[in-house]
Amino acid sequence: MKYQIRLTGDNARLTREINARCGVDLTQCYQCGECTAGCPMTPEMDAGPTKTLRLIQLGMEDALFDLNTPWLCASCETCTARCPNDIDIALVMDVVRQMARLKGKKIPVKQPRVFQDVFLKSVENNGRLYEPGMIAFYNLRSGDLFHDVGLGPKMLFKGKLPLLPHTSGNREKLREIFRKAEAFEKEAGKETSREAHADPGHGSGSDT
Amino acid sequence: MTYAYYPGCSLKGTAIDYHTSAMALAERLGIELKEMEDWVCCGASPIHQRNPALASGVANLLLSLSKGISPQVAVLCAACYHNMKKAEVEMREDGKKRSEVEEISGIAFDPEVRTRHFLDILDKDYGLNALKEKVVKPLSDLRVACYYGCLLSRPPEIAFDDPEQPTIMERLLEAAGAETVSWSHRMECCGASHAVPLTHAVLRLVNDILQSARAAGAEVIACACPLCQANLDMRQAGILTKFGVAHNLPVVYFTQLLGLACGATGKEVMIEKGMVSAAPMLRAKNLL
Amino acid sequence: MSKIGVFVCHCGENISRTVDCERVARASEQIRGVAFATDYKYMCSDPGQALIKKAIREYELDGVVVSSCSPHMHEKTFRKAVEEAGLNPFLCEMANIREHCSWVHEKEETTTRKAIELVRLMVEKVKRNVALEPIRVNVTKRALVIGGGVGGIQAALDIADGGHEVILVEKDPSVGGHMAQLSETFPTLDCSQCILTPKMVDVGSHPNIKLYTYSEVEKIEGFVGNFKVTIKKKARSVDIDKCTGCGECQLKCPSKKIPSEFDRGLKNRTAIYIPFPQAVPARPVIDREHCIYFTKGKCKACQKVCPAGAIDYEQTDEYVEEEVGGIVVATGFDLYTVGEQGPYPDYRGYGEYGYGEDPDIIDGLQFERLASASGPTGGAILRPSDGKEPKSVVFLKCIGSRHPSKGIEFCSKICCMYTAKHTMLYKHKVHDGTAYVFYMDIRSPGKGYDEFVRRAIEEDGAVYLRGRVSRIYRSGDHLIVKGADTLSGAAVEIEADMVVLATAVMPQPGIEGLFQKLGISYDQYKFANEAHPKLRPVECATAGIFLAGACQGPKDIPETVAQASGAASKVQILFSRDEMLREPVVAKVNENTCIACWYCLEVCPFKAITQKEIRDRKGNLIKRVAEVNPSVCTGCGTCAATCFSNSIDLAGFTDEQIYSEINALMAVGQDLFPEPGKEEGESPDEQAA
Amino acid sequence: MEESHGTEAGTERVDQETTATSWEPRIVAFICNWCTYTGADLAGTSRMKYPPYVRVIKIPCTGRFDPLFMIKAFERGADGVLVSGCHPGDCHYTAGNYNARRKYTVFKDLLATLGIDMDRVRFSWISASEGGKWVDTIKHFTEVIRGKGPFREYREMIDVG
Ligand SMILES: Cc1cc2nc3c(=O)[nH]c(=O)nc-3n(C[C@H](O)[C@H](O)[C@H](O)COP(=O)(O)OP(=O)(O)OC[C@H]3O[C@@H](n4cnc5c(N)ncnc54)[C@H](O)[C@@H]3O)c2cc1C
Ligand SMILES: Cc1cc2nc3c(=O)[nH]c(=O)nc-3n(C[C@H](O)[C@H](O)[C@H](O)COP(=O)(O)OP(=O)(O)OC[C@H]3O[C@@H](n4cnc5c(N)ncnc54)[C@H](O)[C@@H]3O)c2cc1C
Ligand code: SF4
Ligand code: SF4
Ligand code: SF4
Ligand code: SF4
Ligand code: SF4
Ligand code: SF4
Ligand code: SF4
Ligand code: SF4
Repeated sequence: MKYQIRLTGDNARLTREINARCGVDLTQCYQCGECTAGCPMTPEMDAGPTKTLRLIQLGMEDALFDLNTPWLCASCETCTARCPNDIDIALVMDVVRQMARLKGKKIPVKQPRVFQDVFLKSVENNGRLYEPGMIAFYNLRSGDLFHDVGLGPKMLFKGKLPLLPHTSGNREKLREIFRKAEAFEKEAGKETSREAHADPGHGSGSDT
Repeated sequence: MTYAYYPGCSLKGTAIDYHTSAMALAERLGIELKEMEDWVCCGASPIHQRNPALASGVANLLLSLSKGISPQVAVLCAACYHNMKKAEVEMREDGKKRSEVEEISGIAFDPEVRTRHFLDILDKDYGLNALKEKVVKPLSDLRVACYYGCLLSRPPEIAFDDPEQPTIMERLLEAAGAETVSWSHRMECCGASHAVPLTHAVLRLVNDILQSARAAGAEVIACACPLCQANLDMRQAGILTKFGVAHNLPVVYFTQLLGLACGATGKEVMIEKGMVSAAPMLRAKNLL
Repeated sequence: MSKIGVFVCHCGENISRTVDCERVARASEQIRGVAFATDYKYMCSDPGQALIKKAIREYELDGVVVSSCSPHMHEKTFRKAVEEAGLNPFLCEMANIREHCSWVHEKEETTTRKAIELVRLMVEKVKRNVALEPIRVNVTKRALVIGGGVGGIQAALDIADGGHEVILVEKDPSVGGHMAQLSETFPTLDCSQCILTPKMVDVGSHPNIKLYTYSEVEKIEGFVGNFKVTIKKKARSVDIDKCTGCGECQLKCPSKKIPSEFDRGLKNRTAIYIPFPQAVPARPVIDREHCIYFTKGKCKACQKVCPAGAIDYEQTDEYVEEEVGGIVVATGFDLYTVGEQGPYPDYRGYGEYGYGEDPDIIDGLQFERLASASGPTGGAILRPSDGKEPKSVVFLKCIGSRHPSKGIEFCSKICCMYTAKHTMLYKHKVHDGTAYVFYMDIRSPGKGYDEFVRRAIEEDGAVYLRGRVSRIYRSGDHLIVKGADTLSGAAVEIEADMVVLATAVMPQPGIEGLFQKLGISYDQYKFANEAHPKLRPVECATAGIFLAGACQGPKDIPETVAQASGAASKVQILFSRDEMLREPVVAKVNENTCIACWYCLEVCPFKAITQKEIRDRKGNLIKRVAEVNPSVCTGCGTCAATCFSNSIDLAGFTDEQIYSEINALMAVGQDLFPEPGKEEGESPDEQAA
Repeated sequence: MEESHGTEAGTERVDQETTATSWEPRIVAFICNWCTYTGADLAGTSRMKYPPYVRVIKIPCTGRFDPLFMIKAFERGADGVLVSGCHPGDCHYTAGNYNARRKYTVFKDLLATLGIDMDRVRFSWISASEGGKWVDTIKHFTEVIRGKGPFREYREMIDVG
């Protein structure tokens, strides 16, 4: 077996950190599998959402960041809509992706990450998405040079692809939001991680 | 009725037919969709996948652009709707989130603002009866499979119809005289956010959806999202190569069908833009 | 001037080890109003009690404070002793210097000082105690049982066999409840009808049981031992005394397309109908909503054909009054409806399963009807859509239950068992079929229960998959069930011919109306609350009302029957005496000062307070005041703490008594302020301390 | 003028109070007969230890608790008041403790305007089996009251009044 679980008092830390980041309580997941059952991407996933949540509950950080599951998640929110415990699993997937990036983890499956980057780069640059540029850039970065090239000319022919990027007058403002949000998330990441390390239990609750 | 219209990137590019047909329909119904100025991209799925706070920040910027037009923001794309509505609901209900997002975007949130999908506007504000009156060419004898995909009604907090069993598109199209089929995959995700990076997975999903629609006897799929349309339409060629199945099922926007019913020409609703053209079938039924 | 006696106990060394008992006694002597004080090694021993009795007589004491252990330990002992010496027992109080003092503090000056204070406080209270007499209440020895399921039937039979009259009220046309619908029952697989029908017949013919079917409780007044109940007998449109139950009428009735409640919609019934062949009473009723005569004014086919002339279209609802002493509530349960338009609008259905639109997605009770020999298919398992034998059946457990996002957090308790039963019944009838079960946990604690589930898996080959299902959709002839097997971590897809949902056990819709009439409390789901979950599980907090069966929470038949017998025995305990004695700690209204604001009515958890009219001799209304019914009041004191005009007080815990305790507490040791009652003379116990 | 006089006099007295080794916190506990009283009994039978400054007044149910009792207790020199009963849903009288809570919420602001320092008031739920919780509550509350010192403000105020 690739991973063994060693339970020390420290295992709840990862759950606390992710709880704090997404405002949900992952200890509520009772491993029913409903999220996995409805997820459209399970055939491609190594673990599926249920097991991903279990690894978080057990504090298995290495195993978690080894998973391709969060990167294959299509953000369809089927799981979120049906979880009997109202856990926003899609958001958990977002947060895991984000943590992997902030913590500099190796990403197990490259394409979705590259797509995310070039897409957002295109938006950040132009204010609006420039599809031909993005696709070309994606093909370059992902190493799949001829991905979907067949579709390009057809769409051009149909008048569905613009030849030049649109830009927006709010481009600068958008860039500013990108900067601030990134800084905010970094800070929040540090803070929740610190808190998760510090807080030994689940609050000492008083009933007064 | 005037709405602040946010088209989003697709509607000015790959989904120009959605934009054009919606405008044609709105004009015939007397609904004014006034485009907001200097809008930017909402970031679709990648934005919250990278950073949920960024997604909300951008959405807040977009919502603020409605100022001076109307607090009612009309949106056609499901991904845009999802991002903006989610941020809006979150900010209205959670004071802490709201101040975070306001801080990031540098813009005060206006709690009066409402993100509305065009389907919802037609159903609730305009009304089925009013729509029926505008129908000049009923879509008789046309069997449509209405496709909702994932983002239009998930999570349930942002849904404008029953989140698991929506009927809004069926009701609208039936009001225009079409026959809608009951089929199993109307709510299944087509994987559009992975259409580029994980094409192989997406082909599987699209194939299942098309198969289900055909099995139910649909002649055309109607959808309300540019990502769905592009995915279901353009991937049919790939499916033929990979699974050897030729679906040949046109995928159009609900606005195109409603536009035709209300008397717009094929050109006005850009019916010929689809990779799998709906035109021959519509022509055969005398709807073009 | 009071003459109080103080008796300080050493409790061997338990108290005297940390408290100077002698000094406590000496200090007590100094308290104003204390006529005698002493200490002794064991106050509760016979010589100790004798000492108290002797002192009462010798010093003509008019109050006693025993300074020893907790009143929960020996209050009864000492009150009895005091009574034996001719003093009213309620003039005796205890100062708890053991549990609240000697045992929890070190041997220090402060500990003894605290003990003195505790005595002083009780002395001040006892000075203001008054003699109280236990309350006597008459008992009407007839019982009302509401609900004629197996719970109500058992309770009624037990009470009736005990020699008391029983009024049994059932809202449906027949008794039997859900058990009558079941096929075979876990854990023994005996036939439900075979074991229930004899009991139903007994209920119908027992000389001590008066059966009101198709009836409901309209109004309840009174209190334990003395309830007055109004029962509404709904118009049956059939004179059941004339009717012979021949059934001719149902055969001729042209209104035939009404989904049968008993068969849960799997079969139709007529407008005039006997709900099922074994019904008790086996008499029909006309469903006026669907009767052509009542809706359109024409038909009367049943009247024409009835050989007994029993049809009576003119019948109206009838109200009867009955007096009873105790009540058993046995109104049972209903199943969570998957459909959106169920009786529980608060609970979101299962759109992802198609809201139960597909005829081949059924619930557990429908499966029971399919499997029942007397059911619509004669016991053959056939799917509703086309009557074909399903070769693959998927059972989903915990539907609605344990599903916080749908509003229900509890486990329905019976569905693990009945699902195992269903897989067995299915396998016994469809040998080449496969039963799949999606489960989250298997909850089978009970005698022979887990063995039963193991049998389903091991002998009958049911395939258990640990996970929930996210989606069901139709694909041609099949239903596709998309679930997960969390043990392997994989998503699972099954092509099913039929799907059975084990839906949550819920209370009867609208049952809170009855509970409110009864004045009993219920939980957030509207299950009735017991007085104590462990030690008083069959009683309600409201005296004289008892619970039996699934109206209190999900229960299987053995539990229902056990509780019903428990409730019956509680009723008989109540009936074993002609009158009841109750502790006189009850509230009393001062009619002179009551301003009729009715706040107390609102807060009293037991509805013990009513409005009373005061009239002069000519009958003119002078004023209205609150009145406490001492037989119902439990002495919680909420009203006393609420009344703004201080017009209501609680015997044994009066405002005066509590204020005197507060005053007394602060008088010892480090007193900063002069005593308000200084002129009364200050006690010198400070010096003593 | 008179007011300030009062304050000065009070301060003087309090100074004595706090410096004098004799000052002991005075806590009055109104506890219900069924749950907390029995819980406190359990602390005794288990021989747990806690500071001896609490004086128990038994009431049948926290529903019987009248906020005026609290005012009286402070008037008579209490430095802290504890009210304790059954856990929500466990009330022997079904809803007495809910009523107590509700009343408390209504009266809270009023008590504060009367000059009562609400930090010196504590509500808790202690069941018959929570002897340990009773001990912890008393220990903790005693510390809090020790930290705050004698409740001179209120007594001064009524002195003046
Ligand atoms: C699918 C299924 C299978 C089951 N299989 C088994 C099994 O194999 N073994 C087993 O032990 N248990 C089984 N059970 C559980 C069993 O049905 C219950 O334990 C039992 O029926 C409870 O009896 P009851 O009398 O409390 O309630 P019910 O049977 O519900 O009876 C309540 C009665 O009260 C009447 N009533 C309701 N409200 C009023 C009112 N306001 N006024 C007057 N009358 C009223 C109702 O009409 C009904 O007749 C099964 C349950 C289900 C759903
Ligand atoms: C570890 C543990 C924890 C538990 N926790 C809980 C809990 O939290 N909540 C809960 O509800 N339940 C709990 N229980 C269950 C609870 O203890 C039992 O339900 C309960 O004790 C059963 O009571 P009883 O009177 O039937 O049996 P017992 O308590 O076993 O009493 C039987 C008595 O009969 C006497 N006896 C036996 N044979 C004879 C004889 N031949 N002649 C004369 N006398 C005899 C025995 O000496 C004994 O005193 C727990 C049980 C265990 C083991
Ligand atoms: S949001 Fe992601 S994990 Fe959830 S169902 Fe969709 S693809 Fe699967
Ligand atoms: S659906 Fe919710 S509870 Fe069930 S496994 Fe997924 S996250 Fe956990
Ligand atoms: S026909 Fe008459 S006697 Fe026979 S069952 Fe019907 S009502 Fe009764
Ligand atoms: S009168 Fe009504 S109940 Fe009688 S036969 Fe006609 S429809 Fe049936
Ligand atoms: S009894 Fe079993 S099936 Fe029923 S709710 Fe409980 S765990 Fe689920
Ligand atoms: S003491 Fe309690 S039960 Fe009695 S009348 Fe007052 S509020 Fe009602
Ligand atoms: S609260 Fe007091 S004044 Fe008001 S009705 Fe009751 S007893 Fe009378
Ligand atoms: S019920 Fe409680 S608050 Fe009421 S008495 Fe109990 S113990 Fe207490």
